[in-house]
Amino acid sequence: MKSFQPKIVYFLCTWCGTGGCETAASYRMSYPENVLISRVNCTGSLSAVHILRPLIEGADGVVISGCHPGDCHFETGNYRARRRIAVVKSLLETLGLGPERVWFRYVAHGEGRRFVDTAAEFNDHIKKLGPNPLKMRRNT
Amino acid sequence: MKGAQIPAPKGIADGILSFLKKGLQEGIFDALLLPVKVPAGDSFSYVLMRETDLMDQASPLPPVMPVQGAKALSNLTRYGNGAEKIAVPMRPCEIRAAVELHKLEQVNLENVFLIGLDCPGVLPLKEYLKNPKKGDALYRKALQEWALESPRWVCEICDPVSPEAADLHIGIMGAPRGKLFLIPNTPKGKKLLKRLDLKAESSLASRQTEIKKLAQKRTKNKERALRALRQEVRGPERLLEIFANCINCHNCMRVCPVCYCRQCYFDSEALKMTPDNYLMRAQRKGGLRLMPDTLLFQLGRMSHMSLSCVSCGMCEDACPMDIPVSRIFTLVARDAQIVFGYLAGRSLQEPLPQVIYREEELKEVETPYQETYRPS
Amino acid sequence: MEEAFKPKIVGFLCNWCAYAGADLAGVSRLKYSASILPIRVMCSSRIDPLHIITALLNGADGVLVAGCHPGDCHYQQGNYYTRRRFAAVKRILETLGFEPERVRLSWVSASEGQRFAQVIGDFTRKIAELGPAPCRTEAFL
Amino acid sequence: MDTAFTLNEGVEEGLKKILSSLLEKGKIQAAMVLDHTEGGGAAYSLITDPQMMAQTRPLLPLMPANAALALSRLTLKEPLSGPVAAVVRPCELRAFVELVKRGQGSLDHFIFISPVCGGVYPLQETLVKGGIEKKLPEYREAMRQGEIAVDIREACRTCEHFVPTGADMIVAAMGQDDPETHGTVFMQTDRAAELIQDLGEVMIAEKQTEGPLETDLIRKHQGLRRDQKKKLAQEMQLDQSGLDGLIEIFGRCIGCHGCRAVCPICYCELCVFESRDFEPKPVDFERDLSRKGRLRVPPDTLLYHLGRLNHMALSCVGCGSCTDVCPVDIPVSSIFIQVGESLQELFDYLPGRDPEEEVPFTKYETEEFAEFED
Repeated sequence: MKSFQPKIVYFLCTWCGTGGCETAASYRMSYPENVLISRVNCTGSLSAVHILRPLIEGADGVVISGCHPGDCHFETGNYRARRRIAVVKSLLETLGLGPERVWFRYVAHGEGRRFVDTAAEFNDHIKKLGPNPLKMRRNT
Repeated sequence: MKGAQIPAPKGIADGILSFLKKGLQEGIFDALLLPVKVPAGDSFSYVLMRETDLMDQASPLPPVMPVQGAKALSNLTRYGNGAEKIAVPMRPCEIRAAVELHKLEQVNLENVFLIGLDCPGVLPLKEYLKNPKKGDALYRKALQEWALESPRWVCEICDPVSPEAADLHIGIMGAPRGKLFLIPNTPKGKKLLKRLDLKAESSLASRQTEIKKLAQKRTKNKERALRALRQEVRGPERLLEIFANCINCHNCMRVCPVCYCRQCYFDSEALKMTPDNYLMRAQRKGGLRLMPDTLLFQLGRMSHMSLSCVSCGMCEDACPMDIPVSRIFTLVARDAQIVFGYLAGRSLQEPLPQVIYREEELKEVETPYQETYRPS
Repeated sequence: MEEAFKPKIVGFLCNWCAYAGADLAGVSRLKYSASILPIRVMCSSRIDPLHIITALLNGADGVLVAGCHPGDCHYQQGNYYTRRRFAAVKRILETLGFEPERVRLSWVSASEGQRFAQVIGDFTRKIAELGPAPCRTEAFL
Repeated sequence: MDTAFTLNEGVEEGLKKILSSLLEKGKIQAAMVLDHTEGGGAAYSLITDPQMMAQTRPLLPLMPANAALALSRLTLKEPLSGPVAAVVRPCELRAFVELVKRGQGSLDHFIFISPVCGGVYPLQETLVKGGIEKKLPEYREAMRQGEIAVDIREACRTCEHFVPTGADMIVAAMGQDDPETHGTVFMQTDRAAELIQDLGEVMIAEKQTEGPLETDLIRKHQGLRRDQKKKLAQEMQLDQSGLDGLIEIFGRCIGCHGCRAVCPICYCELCVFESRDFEPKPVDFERDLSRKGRLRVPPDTLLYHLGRLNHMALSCVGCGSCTDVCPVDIPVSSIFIQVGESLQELFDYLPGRDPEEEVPFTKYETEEFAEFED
């Protein structure tokens, strides 16, 4: 069997997460190329649908990074994001759809190392979990 | 806690209606919102009335719930309160939905008297329609014996039996023969009793015992039912099997009292793609179900409204494919509401979990970072 | 009946012909029934079937749609479309046995004050014969 | 005389083989057919993998949703870029043509394959109780005899348009010898004939035969359906309804608007009856209450149904989805079909007959309908 290359969607907030990514780039650090970055203005702007849809339509995991608590550019966006993600994870847990395929971790603008590590660690984590069973189902 | 008593010599429904009629005649209410039998006699619809000529057709506790009372109330007060003071007797789940809708600014309770009723549960709408006369007879019996044969699944496990959010609760359970309790819960309810010259002096001990008994029984049912259901729905395999018959009519969304959006995200432009997108998705899996996004709709709706789900069962009643929608929503909603220590419709004072936050909470949602992580 | 029945007729009148015709009737001091509740629209083709049905279900005893004579439409062809739509509404009411006599389409030009008064009188008489619309008092609409 | 081909096997199996070999040869990008689902029913699927054709059920007598909705969803944004075959029933094809007239899709690059339709079973009866497979032998026998299958939906039983119009390929599921062992397919267009050309070696022998409509069996079936329709009209006596009759029929409506949601003609993203215009304000309620003393809440139930009749009955193809989806068993389609046909007769219009034919409300004659003027 060919080694499993997961497809990972990484949501980064414009102000911190993306900054972490830029910092990593300026230090020439690298992260797995199968991690697809998607920038959102704030993690608080993510709806549950943004997390569920990739999981149904082909992603093996979704990871979300925004500002640390108290640092949100919009003051409270990351607190709200945390509550929303809690709902999605509870839903995935109840229905046995793999809540472990969704990660939420703060990454500040200067934390290039933390960004790269998160991408790599999540990638390894998903590799261990194997392909997302939902994504290959035709009947969705 | 004490309650007042009103006479109901000719049965429960008659007692409730006489009380409402009196309130109307004395000018305490300007109008009533009541379920009334439709002319064909095969169902019920909410009627807002100032005249009392349809009163004999009215039924405060009909055997079915064709329209969620909170939805009717929302239709009435979404654009603010009129000058009319409206009395609305509703079942516990309808009261809870009204409370949620009030928080979502889709119901205005200012000029509304929410009157709670004890509810033995209702029959599945489709079963009732097969033989309305039989359903009526079954329910008459249920109102006397306070036990309903084959109610809906959600009714059997409904354990918030006596909602505290209603201004006034009409207690049927535990009331002496030929009487009903009136239990004021809010200042509005207390004022109402005062205007009617009724004093809350009767002890409610007998009622509390019965309520406790019923609540315990239903809680037990609930635990058992949810435990079984949890096994039945776990995993993509079984979940897809359950939703496989979904035909995307979105009836569940439109009858849901909590889904108030005029234009649902899942009916919007957001999910309409180019043919190439659909082809690409089909090629990835060998085939793509059309209409697409069936599971996304269900999961998305769960994540959007499960925190406010009151388990009223409307979605399942309206599903033409008999998908156990309300069961799955009940299960998911319970788990989600537990995360925030929230119970939908319990209290007007409890803010919606999605509009507030605490700085220190939900650590389990975050994945801790280990400085020492090295890729394997 | 306690009181004599006074029909209520909703009249959708086009700005350029029917409404001007009504105006002329007034200026000429022609007397016509006060049963009509005129609503001015820019063209009779502005009238969606829904306007007619809504009026009927909300208790109008009759609905009149009046516009320019065929060929005279201020917007060239509006009234031709009106006629088709009106035909459809009326046919639906016929098929459902839902009192098609309560809707009427008439052409009245700006110079036909006399005709306007006559159309109103005529229609009012007919509606009076039919009696009040049942929708006036029906609760279960 | 049409060009027809005899298959070496039944119509459904043959069709599956044709489609899978078209997919294999890359002559079509995908095929849209009814696919078996986990729940024991069927759903339309866009199939790209030829292997997967084997498990599909192109001719299963079931309509989980009118296929026009799926076809419209597929081509709403832009036309297809390459050929896609779609196996759809005659009413579904006509509904899609109506949608295309309204700019809700495109016919480009579609190859429409349509059966002579024996009708479908109600969704409730079959899917829910899982009885569809059991019904199949009975259904096939009825098709062979040109009879109306027992228990098919009322909309189907009374439908006279069961021979497809506008299809590229007609599958003679009725009207030719042995649809179960030696099926016949008719090529109606050059592009269909061209497409099928190299498939000879798989299962096809060419023959010249009379068209699918002109056999005695089809004529007999037409007669049976016409009788059923007359019988229904007599039973319902719709023109005797009046206000009371309409309230009797629609009184138990719960306002779910499912009939609109599944109607292939009702394409509006936001229906006017769900819009702000139709949300009463407190002053409206107070006005109506002082006028009538009591009123239904939510109001406008009858207005919704009458309004929808006005908006779409002229294009109603009689697919019966609205009745299927109604949770309170209102015979929506029986009413819409009767009203629709009366309108269609008035305008001499058959919805979906021809993509070039304009919807009657978008054109006019200067001399017409004088009988509606007073």
